Amino acid sequence: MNLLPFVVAGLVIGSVYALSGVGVLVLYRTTGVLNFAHGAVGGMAALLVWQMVELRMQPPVAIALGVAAGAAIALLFGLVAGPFLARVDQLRKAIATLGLALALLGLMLFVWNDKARTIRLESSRISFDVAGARVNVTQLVCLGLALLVVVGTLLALRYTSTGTSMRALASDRELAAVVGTNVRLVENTAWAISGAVAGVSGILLADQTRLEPAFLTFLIIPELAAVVIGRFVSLWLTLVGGLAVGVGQSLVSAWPTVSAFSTAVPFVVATIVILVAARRRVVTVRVVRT
Amino acid sequence: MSRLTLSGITVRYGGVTPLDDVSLAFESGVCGVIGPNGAGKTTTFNVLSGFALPVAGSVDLDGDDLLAVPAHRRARWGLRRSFQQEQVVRTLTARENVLLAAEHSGSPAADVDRALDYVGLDRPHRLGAELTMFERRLVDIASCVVGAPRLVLLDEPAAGLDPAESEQLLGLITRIPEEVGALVLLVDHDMDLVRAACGTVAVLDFGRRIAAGPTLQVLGSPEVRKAYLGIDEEVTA
Amino acid sequence: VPESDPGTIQGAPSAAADDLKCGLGTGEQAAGEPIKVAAVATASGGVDFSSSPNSAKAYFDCVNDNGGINGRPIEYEFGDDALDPTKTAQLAAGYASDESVVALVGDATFVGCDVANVEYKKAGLYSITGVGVPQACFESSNIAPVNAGPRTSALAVLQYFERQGQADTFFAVGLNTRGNGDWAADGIEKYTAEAGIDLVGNVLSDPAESNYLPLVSQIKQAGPTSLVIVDPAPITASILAAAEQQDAKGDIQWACTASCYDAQFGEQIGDYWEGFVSNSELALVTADSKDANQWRAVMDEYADADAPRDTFSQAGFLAAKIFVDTLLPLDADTLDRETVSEAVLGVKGYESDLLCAPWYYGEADEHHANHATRTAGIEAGAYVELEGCQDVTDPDMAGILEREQSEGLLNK
Amino acid sequence: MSQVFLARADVRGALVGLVLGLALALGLPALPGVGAGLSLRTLTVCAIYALAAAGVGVLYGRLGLVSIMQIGLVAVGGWVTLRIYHATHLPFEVVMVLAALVTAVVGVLVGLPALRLSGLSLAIVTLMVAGALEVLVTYAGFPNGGDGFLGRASGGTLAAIMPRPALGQSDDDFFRYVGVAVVVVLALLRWLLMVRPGRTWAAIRQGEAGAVSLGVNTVAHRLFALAVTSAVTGVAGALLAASSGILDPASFKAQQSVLLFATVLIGGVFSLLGAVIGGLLFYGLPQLLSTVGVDGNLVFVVLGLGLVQAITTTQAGIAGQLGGLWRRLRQPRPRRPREVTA
Amino acid sequence: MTALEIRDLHIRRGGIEVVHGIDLTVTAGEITALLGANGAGKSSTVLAVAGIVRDTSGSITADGSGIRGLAPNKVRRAGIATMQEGHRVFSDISVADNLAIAALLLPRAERAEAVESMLDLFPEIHGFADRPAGSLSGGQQQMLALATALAARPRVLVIDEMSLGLAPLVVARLVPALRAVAEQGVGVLLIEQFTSVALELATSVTVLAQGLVTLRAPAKELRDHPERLAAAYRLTEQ
Ligand SMILES: Nc1ncnc2c1ncn2[C@@H]1O[C@H](COP(=O)(O)OP(=O)(O)OP(=O)(O)O)[C@@H](O)[C@H]1O
Ligand SMILES: Nc1ncnc2c1ncn2[C@@H]1O[C@H](COP(=O)(O)OP(=O)(O)OP(=O)(O)O)[C@@H](O)[C@H]1O
Ligand SMILES: CC(C)C[C@H](N)C(=O)O
Ligand SMILES: [Mg+2]
Ligand SMILES: [Mg+2]
Repeated sequence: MNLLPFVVAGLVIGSVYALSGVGVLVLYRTTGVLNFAHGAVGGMAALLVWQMVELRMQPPVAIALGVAAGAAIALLFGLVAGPFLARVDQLRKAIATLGLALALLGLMLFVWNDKARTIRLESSRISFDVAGARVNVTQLVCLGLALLVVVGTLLALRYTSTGTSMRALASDRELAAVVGTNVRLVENTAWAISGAVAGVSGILLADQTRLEPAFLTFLIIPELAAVVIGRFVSLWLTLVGGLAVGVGQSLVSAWPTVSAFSTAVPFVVATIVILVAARRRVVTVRVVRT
Repeated sequence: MSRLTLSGITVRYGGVTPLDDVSLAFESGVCGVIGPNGAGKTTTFNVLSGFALPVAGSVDLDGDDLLAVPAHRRARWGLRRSFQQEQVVRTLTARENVLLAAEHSGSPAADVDRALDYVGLDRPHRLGAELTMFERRLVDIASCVVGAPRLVLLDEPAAGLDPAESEQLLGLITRIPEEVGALVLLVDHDMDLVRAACGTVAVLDFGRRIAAGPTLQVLGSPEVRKAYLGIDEEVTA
Repeated sequence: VPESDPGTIQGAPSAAADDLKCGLGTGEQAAGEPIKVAAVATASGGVDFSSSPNSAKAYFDCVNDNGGINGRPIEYEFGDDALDPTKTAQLAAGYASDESVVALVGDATFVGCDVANVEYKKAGLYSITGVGVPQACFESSNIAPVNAGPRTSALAVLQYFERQGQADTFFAVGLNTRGNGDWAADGIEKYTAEAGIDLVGNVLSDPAESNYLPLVSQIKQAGPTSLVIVDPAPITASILAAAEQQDAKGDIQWACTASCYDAQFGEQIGDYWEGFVSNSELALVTADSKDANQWRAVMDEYADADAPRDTFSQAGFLAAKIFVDTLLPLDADTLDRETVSEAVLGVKGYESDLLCAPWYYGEADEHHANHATRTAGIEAGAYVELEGCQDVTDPDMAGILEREQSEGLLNK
Repeated sequence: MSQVFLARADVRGALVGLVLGLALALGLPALPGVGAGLSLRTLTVCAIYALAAAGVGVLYGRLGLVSIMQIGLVAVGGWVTLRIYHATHLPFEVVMVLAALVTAVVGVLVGLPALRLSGLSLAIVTLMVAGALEVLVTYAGFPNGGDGFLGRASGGTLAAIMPRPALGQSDDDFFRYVGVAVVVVLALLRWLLMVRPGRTWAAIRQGEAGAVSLGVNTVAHRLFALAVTSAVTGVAGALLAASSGILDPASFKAQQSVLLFATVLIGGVFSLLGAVIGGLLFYGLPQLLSTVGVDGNLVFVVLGLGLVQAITTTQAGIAGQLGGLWRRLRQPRPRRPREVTA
Repeated sequence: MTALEIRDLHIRRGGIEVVHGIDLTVTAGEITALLGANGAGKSSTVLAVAGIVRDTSGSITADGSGIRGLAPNKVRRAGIATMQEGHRVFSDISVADNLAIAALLLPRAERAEAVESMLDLFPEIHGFADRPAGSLSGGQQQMLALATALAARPRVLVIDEMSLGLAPLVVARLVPALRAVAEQGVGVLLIEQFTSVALELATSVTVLAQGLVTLRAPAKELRDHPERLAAAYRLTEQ
């Protein structure tokens, strides 16, 4: 069998997982919130784009508005829940976003009930053969964007003042405030950026896979796997993790006997990573400070 | 008569070395461990209770190799400790807190009431959350004396207590060796308490032992006065 | 920007005034004691088949505006089982225990006919189901669907290609849900074996599947002459999108079952799929005939403008119409569960231009009256008829056919 | 001694709960408007899900562990029940116990790797497991009397339905059967919370270090907690399978697990009453909304926002507020100091 | 000129009042020492001024405008820089970037220079500019923390436990450096365990005991009469 189309498809989906993962990571590192609603925000953006195109809006405008909507939803949540979340532990922060995910999922299912629905980006119509595999422009965009966002995020964190402030927040929120960083502003920026990234990923994933609320919402699973592989810290490893999960899923699906289990690949990969990580951190128990 | 020996203990956390080749010996009764903030006192306790794994060194209590015992087995082995931040379980009653300690250290449940009597806590059926800070300290102490402990570690038990409470606590601590036969190590910044409770003290600074010996003698030495008490000879406090 | 009016179907004749004379056609509001009728349908949970009860409701509303059942209005409600058979059983038990519910009409559950039938049977309640999907909907004592079901629909596609000489090698794709995909796949396997058709693929996929590349690659490799997709419309659309991305259309004749026979489907999948074939279990949505016209008129008047105009909507409408036509000859004052059940069971030889052959109920452990269907194909983004009514051959249908003859079910 | 035992507020609360629960379980079907039909069927399933909710609640409320795979475990319990029944035709009660045991093993296996790390990784891993179990169950289907390991009849053979237990044939009797089973299991759980395991879990939740220093093997006790809660959830799966005799993968989506988690937090994680409220919200609320004509999908919105609200402001959930109200009505007492959290 | 003024400040921590209405004035260009035994409430006062502990009452004003209850970043923007105790630095960020984060308050053009001048002030850490701050020794981290507080030209500098973990030599060098900072017009509130150092640097001294002011005197006076200071401390010990 020619596996190349599977590798290509895996790389493409994987790069969007990675892209999403970077969005999750940036938010996590600056606010401590591991956003389980990242996929739902992306799904919302994609469905809004579909709706606007349906209402005869120009696709580029619709996409721009969709991404903006992703940013706006995330920002709104950050603005409303952020002050409360700043006071609770990481686990509870993450759980709160589960609530957001549910609410968005319900809203999507309510507004756009299950009907034949696809997003077709213009760029997906331009395609060419690469060594027996069919590649389209959207797929190139996915790959390019993932790389661009990783490199861009790294550069921004290093060389821009907002980026520097984000690193400060990630390192020590209280100290950052004490040296004058506008903590709320930086957090809200992080929410908006991560929401925009979610929007972009959601639209790309909807084009590459299915435009279906529950499906897009639960893409948070492979995205989180990428973040877990990045050990919640490294952007590069998150990129690698996303690609690995994508390619792994795609290759597993190539063999009919195991293809039904391709959806379980993120779980397997993440579990292995967690196991390895657990082996390195033996029983040292930190004294709890309350 | 029990004898606890730490030899050449070194602990590293990444780039930090909270304990650097520390050797200490303690012999029966109540022994103090003092030193400035960050000197490595709590880390020493963490080594003894298994929360910090030393990269080098050994710990020996009357011929037993303590480091070979897994952290959660040390209570059964005879080790008890309290934390700088007391750990009384808020959702359990005072008695249940002590009962828990008894159960997991393999002590008879009947001993719980003796331990509660020992510290003199009344109405032991109140929840941890309903106790005052001092009462929680008492519960901590009760958990430390339940069963047959061999080594009791108290990390700043008197922090935040008023003088009368400190006094009462002092009485409880000094009675531990004779009542239950355990060796007690005491970390505290309250020098009056240390002076009154401890026959010997060891002084740590920057992860090293800078002095050890009979309390009065050590506290009187200029080096300790300077490094720890922050007292230069001109200003006498 | 021209907004297409979703109420009217392109290429269909426009409505006449008589089309809205439902039931007695008196034009007067029915004001008597209501007759309670219910349905169980899957409306949320990932699949939306509410199109069937919604059109049934539209028809009942029309009947109520036209004298009702000899003066008694029909009070209709449907419960959403959210794709959860536990809920189906529960809703069924609920309706079964409510003695005032006389019958179920226009049901469309994607799951749980088996569990529902248990409750109906206990309570002596009968369902004129709009859309039956899993096998159990067609093999139950108290459930009789108006539609043909995925297995018959898939076989219809296969036999259409066979007649066109386009079924040398065949490929089938289905959904791995209990009693649905496996049931259709079983039919295809049996039929191809009998007919000597080379079945080069018979694949069931997970309903949550998102990556159709493996499937497309499998199809490409197998290179069948024709192929049928036995999936709900959204999933079919995703598979087609993946195939388009890989440019895998090739020389294969692509088709799907009636589940994607929807007025808007052609537009949704795009021009790449010009010539795509679909089965239609009832008359085409553009058909110009009495019942078809009435269905469109009722939908335009009584249903939401954006309610789907598809086979399933027709099925719900037809179920309701059968029910009303069955009740009208009875004495309205004596209508209760027992009399209604008796009448419903007695339906036979019911004719409608929406159907290819007469519909019947009858006392039996299986009900599968609709096994003759039409075929449509996409031309310029809209479905047009490729072939009229054709009987569908199913190796397992012998019992049904035999009963039709022996019991004279096809005649009034 | 027993007098002292009975004097404890939590013991009295538990006994009151037990009596009330039994009264409800046995008396509810006789109430006018409830007996037979939709409401009773709905309440039956609500009661069943109260067990799964109790599993989530005990893990989160007592140990601070987040498990978002509980509906997957219900599926496991149901699968095992159907599999064992169709293979052996043993009495339902025996099948149920076996199902609980197998589910416990599955729960422990899942928790094993994640428990060593932070709570966050358990949340992530269980969410992934929820997703993976959804796939697995869809792939394998539920046993329905067929052959082979999967026990699945397909393609032209109709499914066999598992009969209800002998003591619960009619809807009324089945409700009583489920009610008693649920009350008994919840009572056992409550008892467990009041004795050594419960004490130990409370210590673990308060702080790992404190617990270890008391001599607690925290990993072992967490696994034990996972085993217990999984077994309870397995019982829920068995009862669900008995309810309609047949199960479908569609009922066990990952999103349902998230929904259950939300309802439990809204109901309250610190008491089993919260679990009962959680079960009602999880299964009863959608039914209620759809009866009054509200779209079933809006339940997600309501409960999602409810979860955010619960997590940010009302830690103890509805049960906590009810409890507070009860206490205030009985004796106006000064508020106890709030628990200090990290 | 009064740079920072505290009037009747009460501070609660964990619901318990630990500082019971203290008054304190920091004058621009001068160093004020805040002394007291462990747990006297010195750090709590610092945290309250910095806006980290917000459960307070009373008034805190900087140059006449009230800052009590403001968020920490607003307090810093009002010109008050705080160095918390326990050498608090961004431990996974490089030394230079630690300073750069603080320098973000300055106009863009001046940032690089500010970082450079801080590194010059502490030659001990100059060589480690690219190393993560967490890998420095405690004393070096303390220098970095001090440099971070100074980086963006504060008008008031609050230093908690300046010499904690610092070698005597470094302390000796910091004394003139801090004095120079003050001489540029910055008001300094200094908390210092080594009373000799504090008395050497400060103009005036306030002593806290159990959350109350027990002594307020010019430093010079206490240098001549150390027993008065000891007495103020001892009040706490009973
Ligand atoms: N888990 C850890 N990771 C990194 N560094 C640590 C860790 N635990 C302690 N340290 C460091 O080790 C040093 C010694 O800390 P320790 O808690 O033993 O001090 P201590 O003597 O108990 O001080 P105190 O009197 O303030 O309680 C400190 O510099 C501290 O920052
Ligand atoms: N987070 C907290 N919650 C409750 N009480 C606290 C908290 N932090 C400090 N305290 C208490 O507040 C009082 C004052 O503490 P503070 O740290 O201000 O003292 P200090 O004078 O700085 O002492 P040190 O010399 O130890 O730094 C002490 O009794 C302390 O126990
Ligand atoms: C110093 C305290 C405010 C710490 C507190 N337990 C927290 O981590 O939020
Ligand atoms: Mg310490
Ligand atoms: Mg201090």
